[in-house]
Formats: sequence, structure tokens, C-alpha cells
Amino acid sequence: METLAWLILAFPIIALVIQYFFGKKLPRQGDWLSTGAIGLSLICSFILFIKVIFIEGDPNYLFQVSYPWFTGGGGLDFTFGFHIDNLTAVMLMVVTIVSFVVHLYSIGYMHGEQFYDSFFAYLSLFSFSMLLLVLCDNLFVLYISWELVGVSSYLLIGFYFWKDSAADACKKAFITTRVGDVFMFLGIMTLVLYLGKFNYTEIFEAVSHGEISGWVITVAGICLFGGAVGKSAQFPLHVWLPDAMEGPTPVSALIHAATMVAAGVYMVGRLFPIFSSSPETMLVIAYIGLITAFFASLIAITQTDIKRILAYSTLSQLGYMITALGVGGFVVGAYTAGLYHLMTHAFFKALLFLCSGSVIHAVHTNEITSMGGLRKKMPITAITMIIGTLAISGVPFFSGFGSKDAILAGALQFGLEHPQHFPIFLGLLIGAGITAFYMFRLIFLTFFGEPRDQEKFDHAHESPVTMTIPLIILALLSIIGGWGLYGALWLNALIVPPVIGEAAHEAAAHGAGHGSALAHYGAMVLSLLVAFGGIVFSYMVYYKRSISVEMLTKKMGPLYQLSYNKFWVDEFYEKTVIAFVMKSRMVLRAFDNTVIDGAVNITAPITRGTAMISGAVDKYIVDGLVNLLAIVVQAIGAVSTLFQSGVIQNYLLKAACAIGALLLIHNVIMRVLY
Amino acid sequence: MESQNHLLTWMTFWPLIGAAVILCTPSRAKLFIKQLAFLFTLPSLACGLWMMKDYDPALSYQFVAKVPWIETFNIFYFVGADGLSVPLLLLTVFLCPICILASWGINDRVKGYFSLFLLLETGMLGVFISLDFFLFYVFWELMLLPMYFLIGVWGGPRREYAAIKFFLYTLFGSVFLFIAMIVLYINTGSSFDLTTLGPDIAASSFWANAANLKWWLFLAMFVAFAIKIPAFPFHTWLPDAHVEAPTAISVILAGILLKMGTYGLLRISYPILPDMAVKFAIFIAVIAFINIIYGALVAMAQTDLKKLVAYSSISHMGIVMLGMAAMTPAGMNGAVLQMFNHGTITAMLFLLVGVVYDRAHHRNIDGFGGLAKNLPVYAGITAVAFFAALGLPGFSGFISEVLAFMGGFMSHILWIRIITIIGTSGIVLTAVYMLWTYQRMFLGPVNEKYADMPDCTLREKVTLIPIAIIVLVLGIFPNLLINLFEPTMGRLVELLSKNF
Amino acid sequence: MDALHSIIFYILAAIVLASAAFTAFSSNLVHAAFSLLFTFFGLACLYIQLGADFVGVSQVVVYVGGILVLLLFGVMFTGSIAGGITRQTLQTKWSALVLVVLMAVMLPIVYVTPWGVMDAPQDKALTSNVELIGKLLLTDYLLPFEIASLLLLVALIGAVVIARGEPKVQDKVEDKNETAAV
Amino acid sequence: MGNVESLAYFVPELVLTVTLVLALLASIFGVDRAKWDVIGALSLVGTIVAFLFHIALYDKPATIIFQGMLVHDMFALFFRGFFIFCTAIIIFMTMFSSEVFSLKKGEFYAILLSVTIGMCLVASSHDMVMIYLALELMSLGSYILAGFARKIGKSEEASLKYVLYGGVSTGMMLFGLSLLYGLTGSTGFEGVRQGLANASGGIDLAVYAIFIFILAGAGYKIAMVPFHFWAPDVYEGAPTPVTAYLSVASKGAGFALLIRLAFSILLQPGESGAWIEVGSINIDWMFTIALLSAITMTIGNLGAIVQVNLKRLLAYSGIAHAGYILMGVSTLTTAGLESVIFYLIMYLFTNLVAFLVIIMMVEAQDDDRITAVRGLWKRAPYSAVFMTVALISLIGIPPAAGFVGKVYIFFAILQSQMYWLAVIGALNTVVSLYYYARIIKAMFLEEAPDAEPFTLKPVYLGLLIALTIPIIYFGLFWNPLVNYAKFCAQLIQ
Amino acid sequence: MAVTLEHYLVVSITLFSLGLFIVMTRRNGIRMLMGVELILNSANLNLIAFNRYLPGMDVSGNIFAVFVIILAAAEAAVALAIVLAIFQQFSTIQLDEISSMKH
Repeated sequence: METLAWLILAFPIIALVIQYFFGKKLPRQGDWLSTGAIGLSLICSFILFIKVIFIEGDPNYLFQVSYPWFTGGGGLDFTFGFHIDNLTAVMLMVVTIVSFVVHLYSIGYMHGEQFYDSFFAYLSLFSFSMLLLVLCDNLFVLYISWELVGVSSYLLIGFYFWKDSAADACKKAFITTRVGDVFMFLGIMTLVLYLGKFNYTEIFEAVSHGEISGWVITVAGICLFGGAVGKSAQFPLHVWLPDAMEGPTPVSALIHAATMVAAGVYMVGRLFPIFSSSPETMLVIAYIGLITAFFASLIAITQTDIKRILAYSTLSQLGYMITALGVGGFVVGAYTAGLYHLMTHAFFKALLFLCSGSVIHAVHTNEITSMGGLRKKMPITAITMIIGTLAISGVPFFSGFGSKDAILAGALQFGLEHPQHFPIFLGLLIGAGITAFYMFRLIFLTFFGEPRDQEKFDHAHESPVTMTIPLIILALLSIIGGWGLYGALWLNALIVPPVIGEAAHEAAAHGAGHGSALAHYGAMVLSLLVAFGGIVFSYMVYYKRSISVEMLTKKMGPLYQLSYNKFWVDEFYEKTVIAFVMKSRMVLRAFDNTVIDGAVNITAPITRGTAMISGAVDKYIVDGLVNLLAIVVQAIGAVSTLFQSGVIQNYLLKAACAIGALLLIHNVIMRVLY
Repeated sequence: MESQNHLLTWMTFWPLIGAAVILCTPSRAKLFIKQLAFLFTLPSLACGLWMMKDYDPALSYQFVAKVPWIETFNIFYFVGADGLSVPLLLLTVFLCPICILASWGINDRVKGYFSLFLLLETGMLGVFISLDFFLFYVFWELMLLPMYFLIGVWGGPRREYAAIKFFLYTLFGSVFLFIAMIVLYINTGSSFDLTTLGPDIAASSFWANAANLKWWLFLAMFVAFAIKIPAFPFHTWLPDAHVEAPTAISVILAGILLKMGTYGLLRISYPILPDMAVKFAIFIAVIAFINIIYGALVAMAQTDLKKLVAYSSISHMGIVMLGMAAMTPAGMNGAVLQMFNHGTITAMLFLLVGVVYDRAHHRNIDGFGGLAKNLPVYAGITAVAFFAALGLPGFSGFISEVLAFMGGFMSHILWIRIITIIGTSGIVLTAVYMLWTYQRMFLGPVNEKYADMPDCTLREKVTLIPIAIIVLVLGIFPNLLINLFEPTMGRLVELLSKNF
Repeated sequence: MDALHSIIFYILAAIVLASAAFTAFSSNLVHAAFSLLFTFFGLACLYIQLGADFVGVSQVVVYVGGILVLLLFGVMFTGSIAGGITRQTLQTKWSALVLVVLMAVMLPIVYVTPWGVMDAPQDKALTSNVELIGKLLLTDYLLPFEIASLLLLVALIGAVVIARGEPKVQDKVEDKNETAAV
Repeated sequence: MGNVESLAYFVPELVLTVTLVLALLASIFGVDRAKWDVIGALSLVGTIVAFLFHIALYDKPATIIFQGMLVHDMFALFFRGFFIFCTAIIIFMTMFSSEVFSLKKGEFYAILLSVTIGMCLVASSHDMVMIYLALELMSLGSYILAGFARKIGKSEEASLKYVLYGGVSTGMMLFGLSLLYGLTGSTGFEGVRQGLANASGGIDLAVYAIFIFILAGAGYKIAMVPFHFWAPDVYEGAPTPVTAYLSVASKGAGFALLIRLAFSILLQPGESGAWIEVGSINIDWMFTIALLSAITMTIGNLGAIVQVNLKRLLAYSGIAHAGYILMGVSTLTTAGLESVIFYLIMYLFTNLVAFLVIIMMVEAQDDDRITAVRGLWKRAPYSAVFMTVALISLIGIPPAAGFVGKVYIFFAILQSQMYWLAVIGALNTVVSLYYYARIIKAMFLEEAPDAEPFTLKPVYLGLLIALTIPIIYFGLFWNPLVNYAKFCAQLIQ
Repeated sequence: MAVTLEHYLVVSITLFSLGLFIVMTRRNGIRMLMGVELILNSANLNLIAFNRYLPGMDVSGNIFAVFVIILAAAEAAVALAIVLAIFQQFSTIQLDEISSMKH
């Protein structure tokens, strides 16, 4: 087990080193190396998966090993180790499969690009980081891998660095997620401060023994969740993800759909005992997820960039998972549902992205308004994409159905038990309908109807085999993943939700399972209804055209605008900041120089403004003081030499004056004292 | 007195011999002088490595030599190394040959440059090996003059201003150190011995009743060291000096000279006046915080690349101070580790600035763009340096920053914890200015003006890659370094914790 | 005796101070020099009254016969006999102020200080001390005596060296006193 | 001790006197018209012989000589050595300098030697008559020396200002001494101290006034504020060798005078090296001197900042250093005395090197402004380096001697717990850097557009090296000097 | 009123002040020299008066005064020579005009 874990990590890192330094000199620029490495990792993961899931077959299986790494002094020892349980095994499979597929796909998609070798090096780096994130056994290494994932994402988004938009996007992504990371770091520090440990199991144990007080665990939990908010692009740090689509499409599929953004969800799942010890944290998580899920889906309706639509749908789906985990603190099945959705989503979202990549590859545009009727030209892509769409829409027999349904069931049960939290379910339900609607909008506009741009249509062609094979693999997985209900149950058996602490007690007190059956079936029925409702509506609008888009747009005017402009969040950040900044001309100047992009748009004007001010402070006040001092010294020097009049009588007068003063002062002092 | 160990003495004075030899070389033989200078830094490096062979982290002072120097004043030539100085000694002997290589382009008054450089190296090593306060002070001051000339003669356009500013600031600080030194000497039974001053004071009844005096003494020493660090608001010499200094000297300034401030605090202020150190902790932490945030913000406002790096140094040294202010094992270890790591990382950054300046003859960040396309090697190494500077895991800076922040977070003093929490936002700010700079220089559309700029030469690679390797290795195996000083720092923390 | 002594003192003091004041305030240099003659004489008389006959005589010989003549030569050489052409004084107000302060400080000191004087100075015999002085000058004060001679020699040579006008080189750089621009 | 026996202790002065007379005679017989400076050589030999005799006198025990007029103690010996050594260097400088009017060199050396004799006597006086005479002897000579320059104008002006200022200052001092005589009824130091000790009280005001008047005399010699006004003008106008002489020897003599008077009359040794007031006098001498010292160094340093003339700048720097040395005096401890002696030795070498370089500058370019040293490093690298050593010594940075001088002084004042003075002194050091660095800057960082390189005369180079080696050597190994200073800080009681 | 020591001291201090006043206010060099002489004379008066009023037959005050007189002569000679040299160079002895060196 240990060896396997090492091997899984070793292959990508070796590939990275070789690829980074010698990539150019290798045949085919070494694409086979990275791909092969991740393939080997996949094999190892698979063996591990079999071992854990099938040979051991123990829901509470845990393999843990840790090695001393370095010491921080005073008993604060940092270790490195593996924490392998069922969740790890499943996650490993997801990551390696998607990663391998994307590697494969990239060989075709990226063919002929400049820095082709670096691209694969970065992919290897990413794979390594992600696998490390999954395998590690303590918070510190988790944080490290967290950051490494961030930086590989930075490198990959900025792969087309000579494009300003890409350069902006990668920086925005990194910085925005880093804001989350800082919170996570603070969360880790809080835990370390009170427990002095990094190791998961030790921390869980300590938490379960109530070694730290309620509010501390709440603060730590919320801080840790901050990391997830950043990395999983939850509201309000979601702004980087749509921009991140500037990266090459395989990257979007791998990082910004399937794996990295799921890392936040994985982290919440992994550290669930910490979060679930505090109901407040769980509620925060649930509502943040809900907000993201709902409003991202609203935005997705009106977008026309194919990748952006998918990006917003990703946001929305991540929101589902997060909500599920949040609810999982109160309802038994939801935790599993969230993680299950993470898995299924990984496959179908990767599939959707790769399909969109295939489409883009064919028509060289991202705008769905310029597509149409492509199903004739590229049938494999069309079919696989429809499979993905069905999966995401929650149509039965596809993977999304089971997971989404489970989430809705959990939310419904929660809502029934705690009526004040019923909106969670409602929001998710409506969101599900909207999801079906906009995904089919995408399908109809892209593959059906008449081509809207004949020229592009004429040049379109099916993608090469290296690209279609991954699509097929993923499509299969999107279907197989749909063991539907059974899948959820199966996972339930494997991944035992580590419900501990107060939330669980609360759940137990309310009698878990009270509305469980009702919720389950009710949710299933309702979700089916809304999914088909969404599909049908979409069909009528975009295929049959029985409902005019223009009319809809007009009727829904403000709402449309709201959605089309992404609720003006980016602009909101900008506008509030501008308003703040306008107050001072100094800062205004700074602003002019710096309105460059989003995340830094959030922070840049403020920070840049402050920076300018503090720069000015430095230049004029602190430094000025010093220079002023110099001037003063000089002036005093000049004044003191003014005494030096050059006139001898004057010198004598001054000397006499000094004598007189000295004597006078002394005499007066003597008089006063004695 | 048991047998004297002359290893450290040799290490320190080899460069001085080199300087003397260079002075005797005809000034026409420029290349020969450069080679000579390089050769004379190597024995020190060898001594440093040899030192590692026998160094035992568990013991306190090693390689001790104690020879009476000025008997009447009880001054000794007393040198030795412990966990605190060993990393810095290694850093110094390692960076100096690299800096000589980086100075290969100097062609004006070569003889003066390299002999002064070697003199400077002696001064720097001397500071780190001194265990006698007076000796420490002599070396401390000895560095001033070479530095003044190196900046003033071979620097940029405003070199005179920068050089005198550096000189004035440092002297301003060191006169207070001077006073504090003598006051300590007078009131501790005439001793300059850094190893015994602390216990002497702790045991003395005079000092037990002289809290006020101790307070002032600590402040005086703190001012001296704060200027070197440089701590807000004494930092303004640094951007000027860094910007105007030639590349190698910027490297030395940022890589080694700044460490002397924090080294001095840890070597002198903390052990000698631990009770005052504890009292000042919150104050140091506040300054550290200002350094971190303020340094980062001001860095963001810069358009001159070198100035940006200079301000980033201020920010990073704030982290060192934060770790020190925490007075927890993690904080202390983080601080020392960060001292070393900042030394290597900033050295890289300055060398990189030098590379691009040699080609473009300006350092305006906005004046570049898209360099990554045509200078992949340079861009790659710069990316490594930048990522290391912003504390990316895998690079050494990360470990030390984390340790320092954790130390701060675990401090006994609540306010320091709060300061640390706010201070972590510095992590984001660092990322912002580093990445933004990287974007403006390397990403985006290619600036046609520099389309045919050549990539790194072999010499530049030779200077940069060893540092990069160290940065990486220490990022993955920080224990290599931490083990060297962890016991020493543990003892210091123990000493301090008695005073809480 | 006392009364006579007092009267003589007051007269002499008046002469000394008045003539000194005339020296100070007179606008004519020659008048001032001549007025100084009275000061010196008055002082010599005071010395003699105080029993210092040798000093008194020396005063007359050296001051009146030497220094004053020297000063008068100076006056004539520099052709500044005719005064009153230009303003002759400067910063008088400030000087007066300073002196007032100085006097105001010094005079109380004179009166409050217990000088180590005899209770009855009148009892001290007023004999000529020329002989004693002569003896002392050649015994206890022999070294000062010799040094004084050396000093006079140096003064002589120095005065000659300086006053002997020899051709000198004109200074090339005229105005070196512009303010430093640091 | 009687006059005749005392002559054994007086040999150096006698040798100097003989040399003086010989120089005068030679001058009369026109030897100074020879191409080679015979009189200079003669004087130099005389000084060296005197110095050798002086060294031989170290073995003799401390005693009072010449019927109480002089003392032979270590303090006096130190200063005699100091003055004779300095004079020798100055004679050497003058021999190769064209600033002094060559036709009068015989007289110049003679007067220089007389000044030296006066200084030696000042340091060893034990009687008010003697000390006043000695002071006048050195002053009169100095007035004349200041006017010895080859060029017209400034030299005379310097001489004039010097003589008037000096006359008034010594007059004030004399007035103070006369009051002191009145207080105690004695002119001998021992008698004076006895008289003060026996006084019943109420003499504080008078003693303070006397002290201030004495300060006027001593202070003008050491260029202490507020009696420093003559210094910049005279330093600038006088021939450079004379300036060097005034800035080192004359200043030393002033300190000798001040210490002699203060420590032999107003103070007596107390416990553990501290000196206390005699009798019932209760005056805060420490504070007065410390205050004056603080003002002196501050004015000196600030004044130096705006100077453009090197000699004038060094005059202000000399004022500042007078302030530093006064810090040592102000402690009124033996350690303070040691520090003064110690500092003076350092100051001697340092200042002589600085002035020697300036003399060479003036020789080469006939210009003594800071701008004249621009690019000196390229034109005359050795002199630039030596000047730098001198300047860092003046700033007080290791490893130059000036640093250890400061160490000693700060040690003394901090031992007396005068922290405020230490801080002022320290800050002044920083300020002083500002103008010293300007010279360094001019030499190394600035370029002279049209100045030509010049070569050092070998004698100058030799002298420079000879004077610079002690600066560095004593900066690093000052143990012997500490012992020497401790040895010399003994005044006869 | 019987004449006491204080009377002489008052005269001497007044004399001293007048001398000081002269050197501070008079522009003419020779007049300034006169001021210096007054200062010296005031000290001499002190010495003589003290010598008279102090107990004992000590004459050190007188001897001191003799030396002062000698010195005054020497100093006057030198100073006058310098003033004359000044006059030769500058054709004036209004000494405040001779201030080429200042600041």
C-alpha cells in the first residue's frame, strides 16, 4: 500500500523533472512521457482501488503511514504521510482517470503549439499536486498541495501568456484562490495552536474528545472552509473561474471542472469531522453552496461562450456538492451524496469540456451563436456531449441522476426536519431545472438547427482519434457512473460519513431517518419533474422555436440583464471600489493604471491605492523626514556659521556675551538653590 | 584555555589576504584580478564546508578561539559558531563566490572593486563569528566603508546619495549600539563576552534594579539592528542603496547585510536582555507587521524592478521579525530559516534583475512584456525565484514563512497572535505584486523592442542555478538546515520563556 | 591717616576711571592715547599707595615709556590721527548690555566673597619690597624670569618679522568663501 | 627642588632653546638663503635630540622643580613628548612646503621652537605666574606664525584676529587668576588649593566666575565654544603647516592648561578615580564642562557641514573634536584624563595625516577647497587613500585609531553615567560623517574635469606612511596605548 | 568711608569692563589694543590690591604684576606690528572691514 502510494506520486514528479528540463530534446517533445507517467499512476491507483474497495471491503478501512519530515521546534513536528481510506481510493481513481484522459486528449488538441513540452510538464505538476492532495495525511501537506495545485493552475491558465487576457486570468485565479488559502492557513494555525497536531486522525480524535472548545472549532472550520471557497470557486470568490477559461480547453476540463475545483469539496469531505463538530459551520457551508449553485445556474442561462456556460455550470454543480456536505452535518445521506456528485461530476464535466474543446477545435470559436447543426459534421462529439448533458441534467440512467437526486433528497429531508432551512431544497430544486434548461440550450444551439455561420460550419470536421477516444471513455464513465440509486447506496456503504460531534447529536435527537424515505422518493419525483421541465422548455425555445427567445428576453428584461451580466459581481466589486477610490485623486490615478482585471480588480484598486499612498508616505514622509532632517542640519549648520561674521569685535562680543550668560545663569541658579 | 580552533579565523581572513594580494596586482590585469578574487573566496567556502563536517548542532559554541586582544579592556579575539551563526556563515561563503561571478562585468577600477569586495566579505564573516561584543562591533563597522565605496563608486546614477544615505543610517544606528555596548561593559564587571553577558546580568543585583536602564539599552540596540534589518520607519535607505548598487552588491546587501540586523537581535539583544526582549515583543511584532504589509504595498507601487525587489525584502524581513517577536520555538526557527532563505531567494531576484538590466539598460517593469516567449530560460528561472519569493510550497521560503507565522500564531501574547492573523494577508499581497510584476514583464504580447534579446549566458546560469537548487532542496528537505540551529534556538526560547 | 588715604584713593580712582572712560568714548584717537597716559599714571600711583612701589615704577617705565609710545607711533604710522570722519564704533548697544550684565554679576561677587584678607591691613608695614622682589626674581622666580626674557626675544623677532614689509605673492584665488553646496 | 638641580629635568627645553638660538644665528648669517633648508634640518635635529632627552626623563620620579614653578610628572611628560613630536613633524612639513615665506624660515623655526617651549611649560607649570607666562609665550609665537604665509591678505587677517582674540582671552584668564590669588593668597598651585580648601565657604560664586575666566583662556586655545570664533578664520588664513600645528599642538596645550589648572587647583583626587571639589566648594563642574562640550561639538559639526574650504572644514572639525575631548575632561575622573590623553594621541596622528595631504594639495594646485580634491583617487591614489584613513579615523570608524579614542572617551563618560552626553556625542558622530564623507565623496566619486595628476614627493609619502601606520596599528592593538595613557594620567599631588 | 579691598576691586572691575567695551565696540585696531591694555591693568590692580590686603609679607602678587607688565609690553609690540602689517596690506585699520574670512 505504501509502495503504491509512493509510486502514484513518483511517476508524475519524475515525468515533471525530465519533461521540464529535457522536454524539448525528447522525441515528440515528451508528450508520451507525461501521459505514460499518469497512465502508470492510473494503473497503480487502480490496483490500490481494487485492494481497498474489493479486497479489504471494509467501510472503515484506513491505512495510514507517516514519516518525520522536519521539526518546527518545541515539539511541533512536521510529518509527511499517506492517509488511505475508501474516499482516497475513489478520489484517486477519479483524478487519475480524468487526468489520463486529458493527457491523451491534449496530445491531439495541443498539437503544434509553442511550448508543447512545457504544457505536459505543467500537467504532470498538476497531477502530482492533485494526487498529493488526495493522498496526504496531514493538514500541512494538504496546504502545500493546495498551493501547488494553485500554481499549476496558474501556469496552465496562463499557458497562452502572450495573450493579455490569459495573463490577467492566471494571475486573477492565483490571487483570488490565495485569499482563500490564507483563510485556510489561519484555520490550520488555529487547529495547530490548540492541538499542536497536523495529522488528520489525531485531529479527528482530539476533536471527537472535545479537546477544543466550540467557538474555536467553528472559527477553525470556517477558516478552513475559506480555502475551499477559494479553490472550489464558491461565492464570493467565484470570479476567477469563468476567466480561467482562457486556458487551453483540456486544462479547463482537467483543472477547472473535474479535479482542482473539486479539491475544495474533497477537503471538506476529508476534514468533515472538524466541520461537523460545529453546526454553525455546517450551515455556513450549506448556504454558501446554495447561493453559488443557484445564482451560477442563473448566469449560465444567458451566456453565449460555450466554455463560460460550462464554467458557470461547474460553479453551480460545485455549489450542489458543497451544499450537500453542509447538509451532511445534519442528515445522514447527504455527505455521501455530495462526494458521489463530486465523482460523477468529474466525469461528465470533463466530458463536456473536452467535447466543447472538440467543437472549438473544429470551428475555432467559442461563441455558440456562431454554431449550429454541428451534429452532422462531428457525430461522436455530439453524441458524447449529449450524454454528458443528460448526465448533468439528472436524467435517469445517467450518472448525474443518482448523485443529484441524493443531494436533493438530503436537502429535502433537512428542510422537512428544519423547516426554516427548507429554502435550501427549493433553491437546489429550481437550480436543477435551470441546469437542464441551459445545458440543453447549449446542445440545441450547437448541434441542432441550421448553421449560423456557414463558413465555420464548412471548415468543421470531426476531431482526431486521440481526442475522440477520451470522449468515448468519459462518456462511458458518465453512463456507468450512473448506477443511479444503487451507486449512491453502494458508496454509502463504502464511505461512512464520519458524523461526529454536535451536529450529529442534533441529527440523532431529531430522529434521523424520520423523513428519510419520504424525502428520498419525494426528491426523486420532484427532481425528475424539474429536469424534464427544463429540457422541454429548452426544446421549445431553442429547437422548436415555439417560444421566441426575443420575447422571452424582453419579458424577462431585467432578469435577463442580471443574468447576462453575471449579476454584476465583477462590476460590483469594481464599482464599489471605484466609488471608494474616487474620493482621492491620488488613488484615482492609481486606479487608472490598474483597472486591468477581475480578482486584482477586487483588490488592485484598493491595494494599489494604498500602495501608492504608502509609497508616497515612504517617499515624502518617512524619507522626507530624513531628507528634511538633512536640510535642517544643513540649515542649522548655515545658521551656526552665521555667528562667524568675520568681524573680530563681533567675536569678542559673543564670547563676552557667553561669559555673561554663563555667570548670570549660574548665579541665578545658586541664588535659587541656596 | 583549551586548544584554539582556527577554522573560523581562516574562513574570515582568507578574503582579506585576497584583498591584499589583489592590491599588489597591476591594475591592468583585469581578468586576472577577477579570477584571483574568485579564487580567494573559495577557501572560505571550503572552510565553511569543512566546518559542517565537525559541527554538532546539539552543542552550543564550537570552533572556539579565544585570544586576549586588548587586555586592559578585557577584550578578546573571541570567535566561535553556534546554530545561529552557522547557517549565516554558510550563506555568506556561498553567496560571495557567486557575487564575484556576477561582478564579472565590472570593468571600471577593477582592482578597487574586488579588493573592497573581499574586505567586505571579511567584515561580514567577522560579524557572524564574533563572540566578543567589541570584536562584533569592529566587524560591524568594518563593513560600512567598503559598502559605501562599492555603492558610491560603482553604483547607478544616484549612487552618491544612496551611498551616503546608507552610511549615515547605519552609522546612526551603530552609535547607539556602541553606547549600549559600553554601558553593558561598564556595568557587568568589564566584560564584552557575549556568551557570559546574559548570565552575568541575570545574576547581578545591580541589573535587577535597573529595569529602566535595561529598557533604554534594549531600545538603543534595537534601533541599531532595526536599521540594518531594515525595520519601518528606518527602511528608506534600503530601496535607494539597493537600486543604486551594482548587482552583486545588491545581492550582498539583501542577502547578507540585512540578516545582520536580525542576527544581532538574536545574538545580542535577546540573550543578554531576555526580560526586555519579552517586553519589547509586542512592539517588535507591530513593526514586523508594518514591515510585512507596508513593504508589500509599497512594492506594489513600484515601477522599478529593483526597487520592487528591495521593498519585497522589507516585507520578507518583517516575517523574520514576526517570528522572532513570537518567541516560540516555531517562530524562532522560522525566523532563522527565513533569514537564510531570504538570503538565497533575494539573491536570485537581484541577480535576475541584473541580467535583464545588462540587456535592456533599464529596469522599468512596464517597459518589458512577453519576455517569456523569447527568453524561456530566463523566464523560467525568474518564475522559480518569484514563486519562491511569494512562498510557494516546494521552495524554501514557504517553510520558513509558515514556521514564522505559526510561531507568531502560537505566541504567548494575544496581540501578537492577532497581528499574525492580519499579517498573513501579506501572503496574498506578496502574490499580488510578484505575479503582477511577472505578468507585466514576461507575459502578455511580446515587446518588439526586446524581441531579439539574448537568453541567459552560461556565467549567469552558473550564478543562478546553484542558488535555485538550494532553494528547491531546502524547500523539500528543510530539516537539512533546521537541524543545524533548532537546538540553539530551543535554548534561546527556553531562556526567553523564563521571563514571561 | 585713613581719611587721607581714602581721599587719595578716591582721587586716583576717579582719575583712572575717568581717563579710562575717555579712552573708551573719545572720538579722537590721539586724545584717547593721551588719556590713557593718565590711566597708567593713576594706576601707578594706586600701586604705590598699595605699597607696591616697584610695580608702580615699572608701570610708569613700561607703560608710559614703552607701550604708550608704541601706541602713539602706531597711531601716527597708520595716519589715523584725524578721527571722526567715519563711524568709529559698532555694536555699542549690545556691548553695553553685555557689560551691564557682567558688572551686575561681578559686583555682587566682590562683596559676598570672603576674600582671604587680613582683619587689619593697616597694621601691615608699608615697607619698600624692591629688595624682596629682586631676591625672589633671582631665586624662586628665576625660571619665569628667564622665560620672560625668551618671550621678549621672540616678541622682538616676531614684531620685526611681521612689520618688515617684504614683497609677497598676490593671492590668486580671490573669493573662496561661497557657501557650500552640499 | 632648587633651580640648578632642576636643570636635569629641563634638558629637552634647554635643547630646544639652544636650537632656537642657533636657528636665529643662522638666519642672521644668511644661511636661510641657501638652496637647501639648512635651518630646517638643524631645527629638526634639535627637536629630535630634545625628544630623545625627553624619553630619557621618563625614569625620573615625579617631583616639583624650579622652586615650585614646574612639576615633573607623567602628565607633563606626556604633553612634552606630544608637543615635541608634533613640532618635529611640523618642521618636516614646513621644510618641504612653499607656503611659508622662504626668506624668513630661520625666524619661522625659531618662533616655532619658542612656541613649543611655551607649550611644554604650560603642561608642566605648577604656579600661576609660570602658567600665565608659558601661555603667553606660546600665544605670542602662534600669533606671529599665523602671519607667516607667503601670500598676502588672509594670513595677516588671521594673525590679527588671533592676536586680538588671544589678547582679550588671556587677559580674561589673567583677571580670573588675579581673583584666584586674592581668594587664596598664593600663586603656587599647592598654595592655591590649600587656600581654597581652607576657605570657610561662600566662595562658590567667585570660584565659578574665576573658573569661567580661566575657561576663556584655556577654551580659546582648544577652540571651545564660545571661545572658538578665531579658529576657522585663523585656520583658513594661516599657512597650512601652522594650521596643522595649531590644530594639534595648540589644542593639546589648551587641554594641558585646562586640566592642569582644574585638576591641580579646583579638584583633588577622591575615591576610585573620581576627582572631587576641594574644601567646601559645591559647584557642578561636570555639568558646566559637559554642557560646553556638548555645545562645542554640536556647533563644530554643524558648522563644518557648510564649509567649502578644506582647512576651514578641518577647523570646525577641530572644534568638534575639542568637544569630544572635553567630554573626557567633563567626567572629572582619572579615566576621563586617560581618555583625553588617549584621544589626543589618536588625534595627533590623524590630523597630521589629513593636513599633510592638504599641504600636498595646496602645493600641487594652489587651492585648498574641497573641490580641489575631486578625483584625487585617480590623480594621486596614495594620498587619497591616506586621506581616507585619516577621515575614517576622524569619524571614528574601526579599525582606525579615532575609533578607539572614542571608545575610551565614551567609556569614561558612561562610567560617570552621563548618558545624555553620550547620546549627544554619538549623534554628533553621525553628523560628522556627513561632511567627512563629502571629502571622501569628492576624492573618490567625483571627477575633476581638468585637474592633472600629480606625484607625491617621496619624503611626503614616507611621512604619510609613517603617520598612517600608527593610525591603523593603534586602531587594532591599542593595549600599549591604554597602558601608556594610564601611566600618563598621573598628576603630581 | 574707609577704603577697603572691595573699593579697589570695584575700580578694577570697572576698568576691566571699560577695556572689554573698547575691544567690543571700537573699529580702530590701535584703540582695541588700548582696550586690551586696560584689561591687563585691571588684573594688575587686583593683584596689587590683594597683595596689600592679604596677610603675610608675601610679594608674589607684586611679582606676578611685574611679569604681567613685561608681557603686556611684548604683546603690545607684537600686536602693533601685526596692525601695522595689516595697514600695509589693506590701508586701513578699521578692523571690522577686514573680514574676508567668515562663515
